[in-house]
Amino acid sequence: MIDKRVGSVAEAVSVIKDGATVLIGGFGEAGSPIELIHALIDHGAKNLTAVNNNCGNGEVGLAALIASGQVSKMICSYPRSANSMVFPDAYRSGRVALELVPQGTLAERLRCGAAGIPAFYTPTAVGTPLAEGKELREFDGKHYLLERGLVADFALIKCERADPLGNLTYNKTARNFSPVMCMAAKTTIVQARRVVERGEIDPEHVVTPGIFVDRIVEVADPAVESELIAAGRRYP
Amino acid sequence: MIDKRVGSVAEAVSVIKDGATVLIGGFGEAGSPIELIHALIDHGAKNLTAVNNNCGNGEVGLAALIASGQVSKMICSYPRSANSMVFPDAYRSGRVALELVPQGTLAERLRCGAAGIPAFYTPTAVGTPLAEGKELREFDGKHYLLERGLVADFALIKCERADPLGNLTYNKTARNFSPVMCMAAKTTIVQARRVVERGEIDPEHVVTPGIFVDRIVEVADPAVESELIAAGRRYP
Amino acid sequence: MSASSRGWNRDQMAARAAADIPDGAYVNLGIGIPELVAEHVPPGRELIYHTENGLLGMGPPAAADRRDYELINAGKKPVTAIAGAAYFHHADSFAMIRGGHLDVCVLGALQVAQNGDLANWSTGETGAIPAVGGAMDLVAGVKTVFVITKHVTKTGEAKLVERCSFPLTGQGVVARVFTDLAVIDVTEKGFVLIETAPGISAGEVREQTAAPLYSR
Amino acid sequence: MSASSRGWNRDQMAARAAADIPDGAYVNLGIGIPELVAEHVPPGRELIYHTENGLLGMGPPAAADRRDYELINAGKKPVTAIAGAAYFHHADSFAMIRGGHLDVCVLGALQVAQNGDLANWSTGETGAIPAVGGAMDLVAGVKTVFVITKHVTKTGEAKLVERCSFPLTGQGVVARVFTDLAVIDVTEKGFVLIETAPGISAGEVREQTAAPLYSR
Repeated sequence: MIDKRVGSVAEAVSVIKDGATVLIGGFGEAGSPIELIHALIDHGAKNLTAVNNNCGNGEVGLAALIASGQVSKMICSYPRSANSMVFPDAYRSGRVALELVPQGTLAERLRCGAAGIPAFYTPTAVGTPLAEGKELREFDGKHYLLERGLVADFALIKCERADPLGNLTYNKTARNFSPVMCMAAKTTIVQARRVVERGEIDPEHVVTPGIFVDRIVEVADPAVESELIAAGRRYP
Repeated sequence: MIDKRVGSVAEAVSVIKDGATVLIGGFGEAGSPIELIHALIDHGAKNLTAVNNNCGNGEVGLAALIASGQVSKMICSYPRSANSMVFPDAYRSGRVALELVPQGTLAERLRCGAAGIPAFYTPTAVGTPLAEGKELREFDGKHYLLERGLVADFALIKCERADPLGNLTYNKTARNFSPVMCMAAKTTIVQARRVVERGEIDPEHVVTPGIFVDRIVEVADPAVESELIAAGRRYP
Repeated sequence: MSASSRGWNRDQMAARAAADIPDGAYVNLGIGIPELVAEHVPPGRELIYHTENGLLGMGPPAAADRRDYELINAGKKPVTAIAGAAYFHHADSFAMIRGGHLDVCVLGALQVAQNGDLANWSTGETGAIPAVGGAMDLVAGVKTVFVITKHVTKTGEAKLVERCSFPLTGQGVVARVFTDLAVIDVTEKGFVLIETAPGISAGEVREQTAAPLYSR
Repeated sequence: MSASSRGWNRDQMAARAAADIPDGAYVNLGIGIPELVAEHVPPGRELIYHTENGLLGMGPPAAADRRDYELINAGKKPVTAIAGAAYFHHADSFAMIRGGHLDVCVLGALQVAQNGDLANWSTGETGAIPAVGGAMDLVAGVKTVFVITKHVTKTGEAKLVERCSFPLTGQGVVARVFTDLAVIDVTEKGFVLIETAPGISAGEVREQTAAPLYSR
């Protein structure tokens, strides 16, 4: 019987190698897989390209991963945070490169990459500085930019429920980028608030089908990023 | 309060004009909106371009719409049926034109059209007769065809449950093309097996958000195409 | 008395914009003054709010004791969901935006040009951390783009200009601007004055606008 | 005795293909003999079946009294769903296919060429109704494409050929062919004989193959 569960967050992320591209689910703190990120810090893989909508808060989770020096490049849409100087400092000092991508283009690049679409045209960013160096093409009298599909080596994902086959559900707006990131990664590593038996998730309610998931670990009581920050916590 | 319900299938389809492009949900009989199609036959709009994976069965539903002479062009992937000569006869006599599209390309053209993506590259059909006349382009050493997003004037959709805001759920594999067709049509017309109150569909279980739906009519006990055919029925 | 303490205040600007959004519209509200639009919808109208992080049918901000850090808006503030809401992933959310399914978005601005160009994501300052979020997608896809902004900057510089000096968010995208002083349309010939705030003269608006301002 | 009544029968061909699909694979089975693969999976292995009309975790055909016309497979036959199944829409289904997420598909063939070209959707006959379905997507996207086919047509013509004369489904896509006579790999040098059916000689297979057939 197929069973994608592994025993710990450490084991879950142990397959991540130096130089990997890692998609990290979440929009702000909602959906951020903090325990997997912290396990990746402990694991120590370096020279990573990280993909997330943002660049982390405080000195935990994604911000801590950047602070640890393991990230050499960020791909994101909104690398500003009211409560963290980790990315700004790393960026200004040249320790971390930034590829700035409009939020919808980032989501679509992931979805297309996952779907075997190597490139697509989008109206977003035409005539702006983010169009520089990109092919401009007219369809039916309107201008569009060519954007490339994005696939990655790994995804770190937080979900609500998972079954052993890897079927996932999410909680409210913690869903955000996670379903397309599961699709766009060669190896998708998931922390689930609850791992349930086969058949417990109604097939009509599955958001991410198991084919897009590789490794599952239960983290029943995940940390809340804003609470960690309010408590002045940092990782490690 | 927003309420997208209309009183009858006749009223629901009354907005469809001659020359319109009409997406019709369903894969074979699963998800086929028979009552809406029959209402469209009664309504009589002509010179339609119809989009469906197939071309209908027997002499009811989509096959009946083709037989009625209202369809001048079909866009589909698999216009063969074990039990219907309606499309083959219409096609061979030149009454109906055919644009044959690989099934996954058809689904993706609808999804991209709906998402504001005017064109995308796909590996499907490279080197085949269906590549004729299409731009071929290389990305990372592999060849792809340029395909265009597809948007339509109307969609006729069958769903399981709908609320007055147009949130929809489907039943099993009757889901198929319907969610992307709802997205790709300017006006989406839905027959629901059950119309429920606001809030009765869990926001986590909504498959088609209401923004993609315009007109809803309850058809509590829809006809089953294979049963109609077995009974020798035809429409009108 | 400066123009900014006369004219419309933040709530009045939001209310004036809300008045121009039709019943039943699907709406995305930007961070800041645009968020206030939801509090000023005229009686008898229902708008459905979209937040690009994956919720259609967003309700009011969450009460302090009912906050859920997994139910937030694009500004990352705890919100609520109405009966009849739907959650979806980011690619579907931006399909709604880019595909022209949203009727109206209301955004803030650094500058609006007379040709409808909008600059609202970067002052192009060196050393600043560039951050665009979903702004470029919204202006590229939403059917009607409204802007709410003070008419001039804190230092008195015009925000309605002949040509944006800041990096663009989108070209020719703005339909109507709601400022503390006036309502102004962007038309083929340029800015057109639609309405002034009580006690504000057309001449005063013209003075604060760094581009020709035509009468209707 | 003709070759076709010797060699492997339909079930044996399917079983031979099933033996080459690893445990845990995500698999799409074409209509006809490929469907039989599911009945011959070796003990201890679990395969997850995808049907392109929107179901992962397809179970066996539905019993006559439990048929649901809204739960069908790509061949439009009533099927079942396993515990742990998932339904999804067509664009997501073909994202699985085109994006390389399926491990194996097993298809029928009209012709397979020595360079891996596959023709299985049309004989190019004039007047025939062209119908392609999902075949071109499957061969373009699935990681490993297996073909199950009789070695020759009913009229004795070779189906394994130097170059397909029928319209292609895809170029250079077939990895391995399971026929009634043999298992044959498509390699850089061409067809390579992997195994023959009991009582079938390599020479006999070569005779029925219209292209060079190399030994391993």
